[in-house]
Amino acid sequence: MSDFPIEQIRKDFPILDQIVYGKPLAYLDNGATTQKPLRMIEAINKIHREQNASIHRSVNFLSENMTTLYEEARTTVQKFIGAPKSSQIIFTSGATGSINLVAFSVGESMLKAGDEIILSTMEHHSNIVPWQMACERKGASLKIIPVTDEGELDMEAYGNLFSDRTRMVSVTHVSNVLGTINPVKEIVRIAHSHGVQVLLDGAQAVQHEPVNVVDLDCDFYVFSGHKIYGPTGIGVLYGKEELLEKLPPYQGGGDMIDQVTFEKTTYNQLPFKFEAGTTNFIGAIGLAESLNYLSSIGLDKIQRYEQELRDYATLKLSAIPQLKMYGTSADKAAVFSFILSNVHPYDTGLIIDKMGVAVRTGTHCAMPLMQRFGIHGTVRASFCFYNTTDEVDRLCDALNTVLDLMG
Amino acid sequence: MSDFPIEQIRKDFPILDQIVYGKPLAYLDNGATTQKPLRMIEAINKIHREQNASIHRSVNFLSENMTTLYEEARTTVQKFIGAPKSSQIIFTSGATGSINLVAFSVGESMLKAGDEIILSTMEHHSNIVPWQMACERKGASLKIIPVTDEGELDMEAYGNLFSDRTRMVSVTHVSNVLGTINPVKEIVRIAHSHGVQVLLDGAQAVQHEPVNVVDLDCDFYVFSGHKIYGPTGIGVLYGKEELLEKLPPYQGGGDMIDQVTFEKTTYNQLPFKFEAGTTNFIGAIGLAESLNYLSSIGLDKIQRYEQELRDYATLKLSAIPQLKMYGTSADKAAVFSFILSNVHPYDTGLIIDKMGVAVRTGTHCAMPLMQRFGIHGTVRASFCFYNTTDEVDRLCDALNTVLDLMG
Amino acid sequence: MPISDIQKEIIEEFASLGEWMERYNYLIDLGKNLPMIDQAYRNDEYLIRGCQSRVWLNAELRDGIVHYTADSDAIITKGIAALMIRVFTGHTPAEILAADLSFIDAIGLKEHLSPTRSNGMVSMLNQMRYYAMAYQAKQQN
Amino acid sequence: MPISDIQKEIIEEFASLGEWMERYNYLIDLGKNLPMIDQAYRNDEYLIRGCQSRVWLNAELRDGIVHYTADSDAIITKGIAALMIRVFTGHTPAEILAADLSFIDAIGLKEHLSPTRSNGMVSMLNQMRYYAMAYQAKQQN
Ligand SMILES: Cc1ncc(COP(=O)(O)O)c(C=O)c1O
Ligand SMILES: Cc1ncc(COP(=O)(O)O)c(C=O)c1O
Repeated sequence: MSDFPIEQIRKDFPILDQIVYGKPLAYLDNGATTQKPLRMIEAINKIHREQNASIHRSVNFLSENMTTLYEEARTTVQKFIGAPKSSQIIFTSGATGSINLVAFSVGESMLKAGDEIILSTMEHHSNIVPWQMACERKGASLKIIPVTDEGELDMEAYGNLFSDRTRMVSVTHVSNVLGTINPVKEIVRIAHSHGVQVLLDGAQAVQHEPVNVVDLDCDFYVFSGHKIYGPTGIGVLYGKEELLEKLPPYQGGGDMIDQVTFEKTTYNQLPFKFEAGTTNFIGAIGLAESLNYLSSIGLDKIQRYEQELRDYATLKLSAIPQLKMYGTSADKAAVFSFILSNVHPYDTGLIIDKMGVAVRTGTHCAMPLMQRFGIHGTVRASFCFYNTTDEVDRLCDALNTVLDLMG
Repeated sequence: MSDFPIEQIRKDFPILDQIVYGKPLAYLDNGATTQKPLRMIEAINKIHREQNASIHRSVNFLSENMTTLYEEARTTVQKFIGAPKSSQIIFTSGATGSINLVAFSVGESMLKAGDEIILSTMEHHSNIVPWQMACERKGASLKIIPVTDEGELDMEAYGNLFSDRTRMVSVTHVSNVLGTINPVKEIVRIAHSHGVQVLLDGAQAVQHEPVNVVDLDCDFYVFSGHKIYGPTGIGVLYGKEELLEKLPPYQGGGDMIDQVTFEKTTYNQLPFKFEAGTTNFIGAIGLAESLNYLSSIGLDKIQRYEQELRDYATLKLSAIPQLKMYGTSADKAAVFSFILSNVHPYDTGLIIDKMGVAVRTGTHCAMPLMQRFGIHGTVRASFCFYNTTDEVDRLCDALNTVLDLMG
Repeated sequence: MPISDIQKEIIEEFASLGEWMERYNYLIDLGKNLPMIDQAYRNDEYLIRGCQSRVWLNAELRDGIVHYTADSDAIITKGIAALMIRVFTGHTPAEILAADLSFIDAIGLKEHLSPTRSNGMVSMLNQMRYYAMAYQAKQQN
Repeated sequence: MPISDIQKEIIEEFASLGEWMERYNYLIDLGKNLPMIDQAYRNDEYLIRGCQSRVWLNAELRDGIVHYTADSDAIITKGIAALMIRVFTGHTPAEILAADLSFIDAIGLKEHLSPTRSNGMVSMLNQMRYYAMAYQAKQQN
């Protein structure tokens, strides 16, 4: 494989050096959550031991320093995704929190009875249910982009879904089940040609390839900290400035207001308007450390290495004749959803776990996609840049053991 | 002072042993956020280094262990506040997140045009704005319990606020500005006699005295992790089971659903119905460690020590003739809001910061309370069980320096 | 045989097995040999919801004795169901409700039955007990 | 005197001062001696919103030269305002907009003017520049 410094990188993630059931851990559940680099672990440790204080509203030394670190974290995120201004970066509790914010605020300000929202069959529940709830409140409805047998969006069908009642398109950048990398630039272009805004769910994308929100021209972009080697409880919402300015606030509380009286409350400026209460400022700073770590390696290098891993795994897994793969797009991330014939995914997962191979089984919070393929779940192995070809081999060996056991 | 092991306790909080501007840090901004005990710092460090994995939905060893720790954390919170069942403990992003959840779900399911919600003049913006937003959506209105000159709730006026349109009472357990400990049991009793439910905002209470939600008989109780020596980005909502069962969900996403189709989504059981997406599971486990730490000392002992501190500080501060105190209830926490005559709180804060005394100045997210007292802000010194009488003395010395400088 | 004796028997069987592969093998065999549930009960009404594998369960009371039948689309889950049925079937509701299931720990299946595992096994166990409760109530009326 | 020379002057004054207490004392004096803003401008229209202290600011253009006046309810804030006025007042909009304010760092007031400090000082500085921009635009029409 390429000259990727994999040995060094694995040392940056202490958890990887671990024995489970007497076997070295092969952590292939990165689609669910990712492991943490030392740099981020130590940053959080240092805050807890030396720096913690309330941000924005206190006058003391610690508070001043913490506020600076928090606002620097915002700038780090801004640069990481190429946003024009740091005030367009809103810290939330996660991708789910970000989507709920947009779905609520869009719902309250733009949705009327009879309006339509376009989603796709491959969305994660977090990009379905908030829109369903908004539609239910407002009497609007969902239009769904179908998925082909290869696990790609049917782009022709997509173009035909627009009507003069379409108010929003919300689709995933990369599928958490199929790995498909969607043609999001094209999706945005088409939506804009109909005058419709687009939210891109980057929860499975932003950690795997360089993302530039200006280049994508999307109206909103969301992702989760814990899936990009950062802390839990932190997420990001990027939005175009004029849209964020127009949207009504989502949660009410401290810091998001300008003036409060019982008669009338006026709201603070961006980004604070959308950050109610004490935010997860420690999580935000930890996230920035993870992003800085990734940037120090280079997202382009990470992407290339993961593509090599993907190609290797594709080859090896397709050599198992009893394995049926879901998601066979040429343009996909190193995510593999499959079923061994006559073996329930749960049985597969249980057995390979005992061999130190950590995957996920089930519906992956994408029930409509399961229904599309007429299945109840898959085994999902999701790789990232600290995984190795050796771990691919171990997965394949473990799957062969499953087939032997169940044979 | 009593036999409280203050020396040992201070060693449990590494940040306290710190020099700012050449002076030892006197951290008196505990109302804004609290410092972290080693036990919690190390628990989070260990998760990041050895244990992290996605909860609930993966089949692997790490995931199993993480899920167990997360659900144990729920049980720890349950026991800490005396809740009947662990499924009544919902992890949120903070007190603000918890109140927004209740205000939204109550708003959607119970509020009609003309309905009324009772708050008090001393509420934090986080317990005002979410209700204002719900009222605005539904055409309901707020009724406000006045505050006396001593900074107590006017209980007679409270009783007179009820009408047959009253749908909810939401008041703070302890005032973040005045320190007043409100007669919450009585508040609940009166509301229940009118058939009205009560939310208690425990953000400034649960860290200072033993709280038992069954004894209080409140319908909802909320607090923030970061104010009770836990991580940022985590909070708690407790609710009575039948109410939580009835309330519609707040955010949509992964884990909070049972079945999803584009036509219809059914929701998961408690507590998951209210926990959309990947929760801050690391934060929840960290919070549980902080609670366990507090329990190992004993909330009753903490309360007693803080009362002694309060009495000492009251004595010393009242010896400064130019100091006007806001909040003089006999039943108050060790929170002191004051103004030095002819000195702007901000000037006071800036100057004493240089002497290593960290406080907060401003409106403390309680503008209506500021208006009530006809002021624009106060200096607030908020103590907790790792503070000392020596730090009270340092505060007083620093205030005298301010008076000299400004004289 | 009393429930406690059946548990002892199972513990002994598992004691003779080696590490996890033999145990899983044994569970797989148990699953394969579990008599098919009546097709009438393999529907949503008898489904126990769990995220990972589907479990169908039925129970009947005959002469004061509870008879359980179950099925699952996952074979290890089905094997565990077979074990639970072996322990409970043929006993009175009172006996079932009084039983402490120490064998689960003893044979290393605790992780499968932890309340946090979203595999439906805990729900199955609860559902078995609910049936016993329901039949007990019926007997007492 | 050009803006850069005024800044040099201020830096020298501060260099002769000891640690923070003398500096704050000096700012307090500056604040006390700042000429009162015309009462007509001490209202919400001229208020610069900040969480901590209130600052009122006005600017007038006379003979191509900007004249600022300001007030604050906090005396240290007012002292800083006095410094800013001393630097900017008496210059053309173009000079004001071209100025780099290195003196702020040099005299240790950076923390008061960090964009994250919610004390209104940054807003005041921005507002001073907005006035200059507005007057510049006016001159060009
Ligand atoms: C009484 C009270 N309620 C609610 C809150 C909001 O808490 P958080 O900002 O952690 O959500 C605070 C915090 O300042 C508070 O003091
Ligand atoms: C595509 C996609 N969107 C959204 C989410 C939700 O992310 P979170 O649970 O971190 O809020 C996920 C996580 O599983 C995901 O894979």
